[in-house]
Amino acid sequence: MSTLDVLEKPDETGSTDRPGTVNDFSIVVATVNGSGSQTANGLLVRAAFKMGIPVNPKNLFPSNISGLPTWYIIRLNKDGYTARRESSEILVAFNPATAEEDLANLVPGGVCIYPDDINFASPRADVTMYAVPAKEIMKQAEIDPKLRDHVRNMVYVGALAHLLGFEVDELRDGLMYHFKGKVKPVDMNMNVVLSTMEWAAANLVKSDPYRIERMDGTNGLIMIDGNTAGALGAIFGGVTFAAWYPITPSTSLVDGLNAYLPKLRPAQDGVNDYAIVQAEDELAAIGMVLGAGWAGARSMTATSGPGISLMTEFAGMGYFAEIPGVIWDIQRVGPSTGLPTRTSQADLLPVYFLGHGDTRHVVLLPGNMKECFEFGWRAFDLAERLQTPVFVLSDLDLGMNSWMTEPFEYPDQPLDRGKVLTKEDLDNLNGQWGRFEDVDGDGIPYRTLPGNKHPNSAYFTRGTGHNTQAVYSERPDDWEQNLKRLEKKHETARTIVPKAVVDRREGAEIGIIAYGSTHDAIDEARDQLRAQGIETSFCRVRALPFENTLREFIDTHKRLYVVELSMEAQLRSLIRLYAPDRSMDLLSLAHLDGLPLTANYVRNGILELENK
Amino acid sequence: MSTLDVLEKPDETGSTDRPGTVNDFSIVVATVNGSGSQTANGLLVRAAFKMGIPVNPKNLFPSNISGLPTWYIIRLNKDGYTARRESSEILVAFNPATAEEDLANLVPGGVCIYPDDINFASPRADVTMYAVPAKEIMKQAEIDPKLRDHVRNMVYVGALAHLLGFEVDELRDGLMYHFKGKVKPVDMNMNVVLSTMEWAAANLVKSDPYRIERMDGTNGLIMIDGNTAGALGAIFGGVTFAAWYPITPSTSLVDGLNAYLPKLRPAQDGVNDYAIVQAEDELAAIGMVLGAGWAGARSMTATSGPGISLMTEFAGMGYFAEIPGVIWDIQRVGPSTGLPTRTSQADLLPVYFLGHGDTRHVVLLPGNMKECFEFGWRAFDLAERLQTPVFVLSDLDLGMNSWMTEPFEYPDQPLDRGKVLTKEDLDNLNGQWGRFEDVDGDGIPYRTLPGNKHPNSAYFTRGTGHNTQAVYSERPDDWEQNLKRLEKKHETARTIVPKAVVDRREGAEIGIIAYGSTHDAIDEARDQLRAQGIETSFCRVRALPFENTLREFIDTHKRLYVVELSMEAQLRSLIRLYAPDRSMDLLSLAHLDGLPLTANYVRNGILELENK
Amino acid sequence: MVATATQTEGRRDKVNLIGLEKGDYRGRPSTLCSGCGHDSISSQIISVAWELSLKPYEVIKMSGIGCSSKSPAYFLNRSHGFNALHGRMPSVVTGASLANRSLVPIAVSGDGDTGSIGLGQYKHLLRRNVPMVYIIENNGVYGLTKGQFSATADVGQKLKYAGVNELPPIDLCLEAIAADCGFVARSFSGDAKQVRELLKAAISFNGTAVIDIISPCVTFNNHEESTKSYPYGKANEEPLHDITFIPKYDEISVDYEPGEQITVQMHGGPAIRLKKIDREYDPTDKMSAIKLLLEAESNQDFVTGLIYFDEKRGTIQDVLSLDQTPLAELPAERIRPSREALAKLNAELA
Amino acid sequence: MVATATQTEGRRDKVNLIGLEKGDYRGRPSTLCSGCGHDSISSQIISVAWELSLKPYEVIKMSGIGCSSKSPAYFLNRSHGFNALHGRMPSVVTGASLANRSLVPIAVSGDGDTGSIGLGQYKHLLRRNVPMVYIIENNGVYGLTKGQFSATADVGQKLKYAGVNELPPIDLCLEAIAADCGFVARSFSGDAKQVRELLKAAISFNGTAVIDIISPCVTFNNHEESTKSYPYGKANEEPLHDITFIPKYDEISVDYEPGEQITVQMHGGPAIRLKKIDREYDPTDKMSAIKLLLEAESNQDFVTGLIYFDEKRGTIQDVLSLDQTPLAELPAERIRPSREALAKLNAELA
Ligand SMILES: Cc1ncc(C[n+]2csc(CCOP(=O)(O)OP(=O)(O)O)c2C)c(N)n1
Ligand SMILES: Cc1ncc(C[n+]2csc(CCOP(=O)(O)OP(=O)(O)O)c2C)c(N)n1
Ligand code: SF4
Ligand code: SF4
Ligand SMILES: [Mg+2]
Ligand SMILES: [Mg+2]
Repeated sequence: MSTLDVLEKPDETGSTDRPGTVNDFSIVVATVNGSGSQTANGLLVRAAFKMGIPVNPKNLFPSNISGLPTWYIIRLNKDGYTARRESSEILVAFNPATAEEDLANLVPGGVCIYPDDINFASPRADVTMYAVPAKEIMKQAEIDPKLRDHVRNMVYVGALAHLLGFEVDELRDGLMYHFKGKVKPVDMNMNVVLSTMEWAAANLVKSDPYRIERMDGTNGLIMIDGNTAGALGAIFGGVTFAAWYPITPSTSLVDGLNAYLPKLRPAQDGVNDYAIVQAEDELAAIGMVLGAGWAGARSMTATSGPGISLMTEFAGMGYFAEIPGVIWDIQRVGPSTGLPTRTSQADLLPVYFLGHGDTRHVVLLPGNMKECFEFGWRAFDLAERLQTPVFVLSDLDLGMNSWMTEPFEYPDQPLDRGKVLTKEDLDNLNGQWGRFEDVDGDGIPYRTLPGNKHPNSAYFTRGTGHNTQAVYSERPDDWEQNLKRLEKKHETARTIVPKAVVDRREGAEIGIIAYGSTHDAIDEARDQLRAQGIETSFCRVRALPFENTLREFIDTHKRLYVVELSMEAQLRSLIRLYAPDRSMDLLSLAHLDGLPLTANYVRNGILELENK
Repeated sequence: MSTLDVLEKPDETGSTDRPGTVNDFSIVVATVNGSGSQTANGLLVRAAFKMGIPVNPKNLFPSNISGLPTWYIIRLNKDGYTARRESSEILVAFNPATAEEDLANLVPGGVCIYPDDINFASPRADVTMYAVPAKEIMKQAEIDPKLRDHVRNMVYVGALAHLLGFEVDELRDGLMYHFKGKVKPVDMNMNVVLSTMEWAAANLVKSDPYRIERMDGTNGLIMIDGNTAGALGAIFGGVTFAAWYPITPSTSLVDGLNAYLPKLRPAQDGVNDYAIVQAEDELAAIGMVLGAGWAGARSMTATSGPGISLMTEFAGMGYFAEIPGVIWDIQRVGPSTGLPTRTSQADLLPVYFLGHGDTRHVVLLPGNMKECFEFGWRAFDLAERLQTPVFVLSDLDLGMNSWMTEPFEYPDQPLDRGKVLTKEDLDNLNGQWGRFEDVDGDGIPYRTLPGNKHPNSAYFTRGTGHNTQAVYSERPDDWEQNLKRLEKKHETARTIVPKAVVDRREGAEIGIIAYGSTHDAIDEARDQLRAQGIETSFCRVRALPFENTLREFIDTHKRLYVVELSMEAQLRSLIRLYAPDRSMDLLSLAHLDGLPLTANYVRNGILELENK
Repeated sequence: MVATATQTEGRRDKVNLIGLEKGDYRGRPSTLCSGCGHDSISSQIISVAWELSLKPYEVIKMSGIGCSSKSPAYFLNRSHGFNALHGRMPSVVTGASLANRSLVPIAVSGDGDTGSIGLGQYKHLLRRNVPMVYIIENNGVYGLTKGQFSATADVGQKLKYAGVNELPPIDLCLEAIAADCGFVARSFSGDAKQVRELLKAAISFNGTAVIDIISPCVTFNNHEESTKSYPYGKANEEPLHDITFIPKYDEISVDYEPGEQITVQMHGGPAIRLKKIDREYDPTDKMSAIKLLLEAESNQDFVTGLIYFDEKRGTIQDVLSLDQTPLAELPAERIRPSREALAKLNAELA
Repeated sequence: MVATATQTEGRRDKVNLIGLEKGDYRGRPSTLCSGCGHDSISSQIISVAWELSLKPYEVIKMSGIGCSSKSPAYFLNRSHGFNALHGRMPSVVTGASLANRSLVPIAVSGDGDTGSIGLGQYKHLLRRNVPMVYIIENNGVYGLTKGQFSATADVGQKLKYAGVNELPPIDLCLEAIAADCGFVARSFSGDAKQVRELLKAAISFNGTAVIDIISPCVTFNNHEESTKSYPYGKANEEPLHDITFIPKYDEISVDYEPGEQITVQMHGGPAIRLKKIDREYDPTDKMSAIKLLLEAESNQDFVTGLIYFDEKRGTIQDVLSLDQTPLAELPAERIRPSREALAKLNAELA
């Protein structure tokens, strides 16, 4: 079973997507998962990054623990285009089970590096083949036979170092970083790298044109994955409570909390100022989050599709009972269990409307590492300001792959704890207040926290109908007024959520609208289209409900292409409902096969529809 | 706490909704719930029905078991208009706790019947007041003091019989029906009715104009509630398995199964040919339904909003793994626990998209008793034909109130068990088949049932990605092709779900679109509008996905009013997505306060928007 | 779990030690059926809170969905309340208790809420030992949805609505013991004194304290043969012992008679005195507790009292080494790391 | 639950009594880690199914989500399978079993799938006594999500990923007994013979048969100190008895020695022979079973074998008085009432 024959489907006819040879190609590493290739692959990415070459990897891994094929695609691009491409130039064929197919799918003129114990039934003349005697090299390097499996992948690192020019110092540095300075494993791994390089120098004749060169395309940047960025953002947002249930691809977000909280908020006298609870399931996780949010903690969870489905009932309660909480959804392919290790943007519409009855949520849509960090803290401010669950929709591509980014910026505003009445406030009000009164005309009521010592502070939280005093009510007018206030609150949310990011180009009639992880492919496609004489503007929305930036963008473009990784064009649907007058000008470029978007898809899609 | 002051909000200014006096008014009975007034109220409804007078009650009951105010509104209308009205003419003020407010809200010229131990602080001169000595009458009638509470409500039945003209024979018949022919309780109740009538004849001077008269407006009709009708439909659809968890207002649907299955499919030799399981919750209920549907049973559940939310994950799995099952959602007011005893149409959009990822369901939308019955059996045919969960969205108003209807019609087609391959079929195919192959080009694959003896019959059902052979696959093309086939299947569904019902009027520029229980109010409003010179056509959709009838209707009207009981205009949203080109002509008349729709709301809403 | 439990020592003053009248502990008028067992439990909660001089602002009232779960609206109006979703109170209280460990959760659930839809959350709450009082108002029936069997209905129990139950009951006390809960009691809403003493002890317990109170549903399950009815309870209750809660152990006076009573010392000072009635019973022995429950079930004995006690396990706060300051009250300086920290982090990631 | 269990009586023929080779019971190639305990359980299932000559079309394979729950894809390719949702297999199998009572569900779950997210469904399934084999492949860890603690992890258990566990384990055998399950066994995936004999007995049991099999996760929880590891299991397993399944009781031969073995007669003919090893143990006594489990937990004894047996309770099919004909196979004439019936009904409602 190979994914690559599809990845490599030559859809690049007439494309401008012809790579160069220096700092401009893609490497696909085919291995078996559980074989430790993550270390080797990460090393390559880090070395390229440290050599100043813009880089972004995409890890296409299977949904099991070990023994199945996995592909890791590294794109290097001197111009900073790092979206996935549909083909790669360099194949590291280290998985015998897929080697044949992987080779068959390589582009003509490509390069194949493989251990010499693989015998291809159909070798290719139009591909440069480098056989590497992996076993022999490890033997020569005197690697303990028991440990050879662990370091075998350093063979292809060494081969690539020799053939393409990864710098040895950067590789060593990378190993030091990875092994946290432990010399022994670093030496052992380097030993294999160097031995391979030595062997290659002696035995391989470089006959392909690809190579990398140090440049300055990554100055001042850092590298991180979106889940860690989100966790760090949450920590700088003052998270005090997290409840979660493990699920790919969200688990590493909570791992990030567990890794960084002890460093950034170290236990004092052995006690922690945060609580992280592994719940028994997602129903419990969100229940705990709402309980903690209600009692005044900055509380969060992270999950993915199936967990979102299980949170439906509580999500509706959080909306209706007006309880803050932050819920990260690292999107993977659904419906159902779907493809747990593949990326998607198809939870957008279900999350916006999550809950039976008339429910609409505030949803943040980070598109890059900085936003994962920023929305990590801002989500708490919004949740407490708006007294409502705030969803943050990331995806597997953002969350689990490493991305270059500018360094994170410190929050530009103090924590916003929202409208909380203290005992003193209540004293000043002579104890007169109503939990669900719209005092300020923004639809957001005031709340008190349990523990408030004022005798009038208490109120009763419930998912049933209530009046402004939080007293049970079945009165039609109470219901309607309350829901109208919630509607007003949603309108207030519209004005304070992160605004869309717009890049306008002179004279562009075409507007592209998207969200999240797809912008790299879109940016690249836009440049390609420009080269073909088609100017486009781009509006990347960053939250639901939509705000005015989107409206203005729509109003100032003739044709609008909504680009997304969803079978049913969910984003387009929501925009159509937001701007019904422009429904027919909102064209859809939507598909979902579990892989990150490519510039090709966007460019070809737009060309096709434009030429119609 | 009185609901009535809102119910009665005099929104009838300039309205044509002025009732007549004979067979054309509404009675509101205000009592305490748990006091047995249901028997008395049902008796009045049945008697009117039997006297040939079109009638429809609306029971506005609280969400507790006993002791809280409850209102029962009976509308009698010789012209067959039986939607709820915003005001009533006759008040039975039998609840001291709300009597004052109830009286205050009565229309001028109205009638108030009350037990003489209520002393109104603000009696009204513009209302005819009849005080009835309830206690004294029961004493005179020699009712056992211990039983007086049970029959006290017969006092207002007697009073109304005398004042309005309910026929004694029909009342007695009704009691015989209610008590299944048991003479003792019938006599005791009749005793109170007759004693009250006797007392009234002697003591009350009729000084109001209202009365009822036998007519022939109900010939050939029957009376039933939608939940019982749905249960009967399911039984005639051959239901063999039901799993459920109690929740208002869906419980009585399963009660209907429990009541009628033993009669219509009596146990043979003490064994049943159906299984009904009270599950531990809704997650389990739908899991059981899908397990049974997978194994070949005609399987169903009934629930309401909170249960729907809990079924989200399994709903997505049913869609993706292509398992038949029928899920009734008797809508009540949400979000969250909301108003459990009030009606709503606001689960439409969440149910259509229920499940994370790209999911869309087949949803049937019954609007009356015949359709509750018909969709009760047809849902199984569609579920098995389409191999998918089919939702039936009813509501509390349809489900729990009694409605007049033509008798039920026997299914016009044999059971459709869908594409199931037997052992013989597989023999003929030489065992060659693929569970998810689109053999017929309609997107619907073939399945086998467990127990099939052919050695190639087995396949593996899963919520994860799979190829046409039901083998696990993460291949991008497998995923995309499978989802596209599901999309095609959804298109097939479009062609076989119940078509919209359209009533066109010559020259109407205005089209009204609605679904479910609201059509009575809409029909009445249309007649009122016609009287004001505004002609309207009406399209009542009966399923999702929408089919061509709606498109044609939209295409042939200038302005389209979408009428619904949802705060967020969910139906309008879905229609906008279906007919984006007409988005701006799709106007919304949507609100939700828990009460059934009135003609006033529709008429005034249209007038207002038309006059703009 | 709570240091606030101090007692008025039987004085019948109008105000308690913190100056509150009993009325200050009342709730809104009940909307339950008159005579419902749940209402008498609410009364006992009010009495006990007043007697113990609980600070209303330190209590939170938690519940799921059901007639029983409505009842927190009918006591302690001055305490915050959270009427959650059906079967999901345990998760909500876990979050709230961790967010603010100085709060004392008094939670009310029903047999449906806990035993059916909520069984998983119940067991996992107990496993975590969230410090709280967990009251199950157990009537063997779904009251609010009008009379279906719950999972605690006895085999052979008859209901007008639902016929005869043939499935074995789930014993929520046995489930609690299996989940390592350290305070497991059964009582009867008709036995006001026992309910009160158990509540006092539960409030002082450092961990989850479960009290499964048979609380008749007068509307749907109160016929004489029903094991969950008033008549049955009145006729058949077999208290294991006469329970008295003693706010401070050292106050225990002279009346000790060997073999006649057991005194269970609690964390932080108080104690529970168990005076023998018929049988010898040591609630600190797990096997005896289980045996008692299994035998009671097979003999249909209605045994009440403190069934199991063991205060050894740490609470979830202990397991998480949680700060004594409520998380909800931590100031911004403590929870948002500094600019310098971020700069350092950025540098590390470069 | 199943009349199809007949045995090859030890014959090592290439085909079994129904003419199938062992290969006919194989599944697809496993995608689990090599050495995973779950794979050896799959092998035993294949062997037993072949030995008992189970008709593949009468078996359904059910599971939830997890590495363990994937394994039904790796045995009995000729049987229908249903890989359901995480923790929700019990409800799906309940529906399937009621729809077609002639099917024999062999279900596989994990400790996370059953003990965490699925605990409520597990308990309610057991309460209903759905006839099936319920295998828990228990490794104390979440394999598929890479090494978090599950609820069966022992106190003090260490994981690279998750640190040290401080919460008490949920004992899924104890939970089963508390839920009145009549066949409760514990085993070790390293003890192939015991697993096989227990499987055979479980397949013949008329009700839910639970086998909690410690099944090491070689990737995340196989270090020597872990109580769920191979090394620990090999070194510490204490079988209660030597188990042999006897297809027909009357075949039991002469070797009866009082005190040395117990023979448990099963519904419909077969029996289980338990030969004493070290201790006297009677699995038909509930209290002994509970005591055994509690002591094993506190002493960290790894006791395996048939822990509890009681075949008295009726299955859910009995409780519902269900027809022997599978509901799925009832013809239209039986399930759709007649035109006349509808006419009569309409008349009644008029
Ligand atoms: C998810 C969900 N399902 C069903 C219901 C309907 N419901 C309300 S209360 C209740 C049962 C309550 O029983 P119990 O907990 O025993 O409380 P009691 O009323 O007997 O005190 C049910 C099923 C609901 N509110 N939410
Ligand atoms: C609703 C939901 N939540 C979370 C997950 C992610 N998930 C997959 S397997 C698993 C745990 C499996 O543990 P266990 O049942 O012990 O099986 P094992 O892999 O250890 O055999 C989890 C949490 C999921 N698939 N669905
Ligand atoms: S129905 Fe039963 S449980 Fe509910 S309030 Fe009435 S008596 Fe109490
Ligand atoms: S991760 Fe553990 S449980 Fe999963 S397959 Fe590997 S060894 Fe088995
Ligand atoms: Mg109950
Ligand atoms: Mg596990």
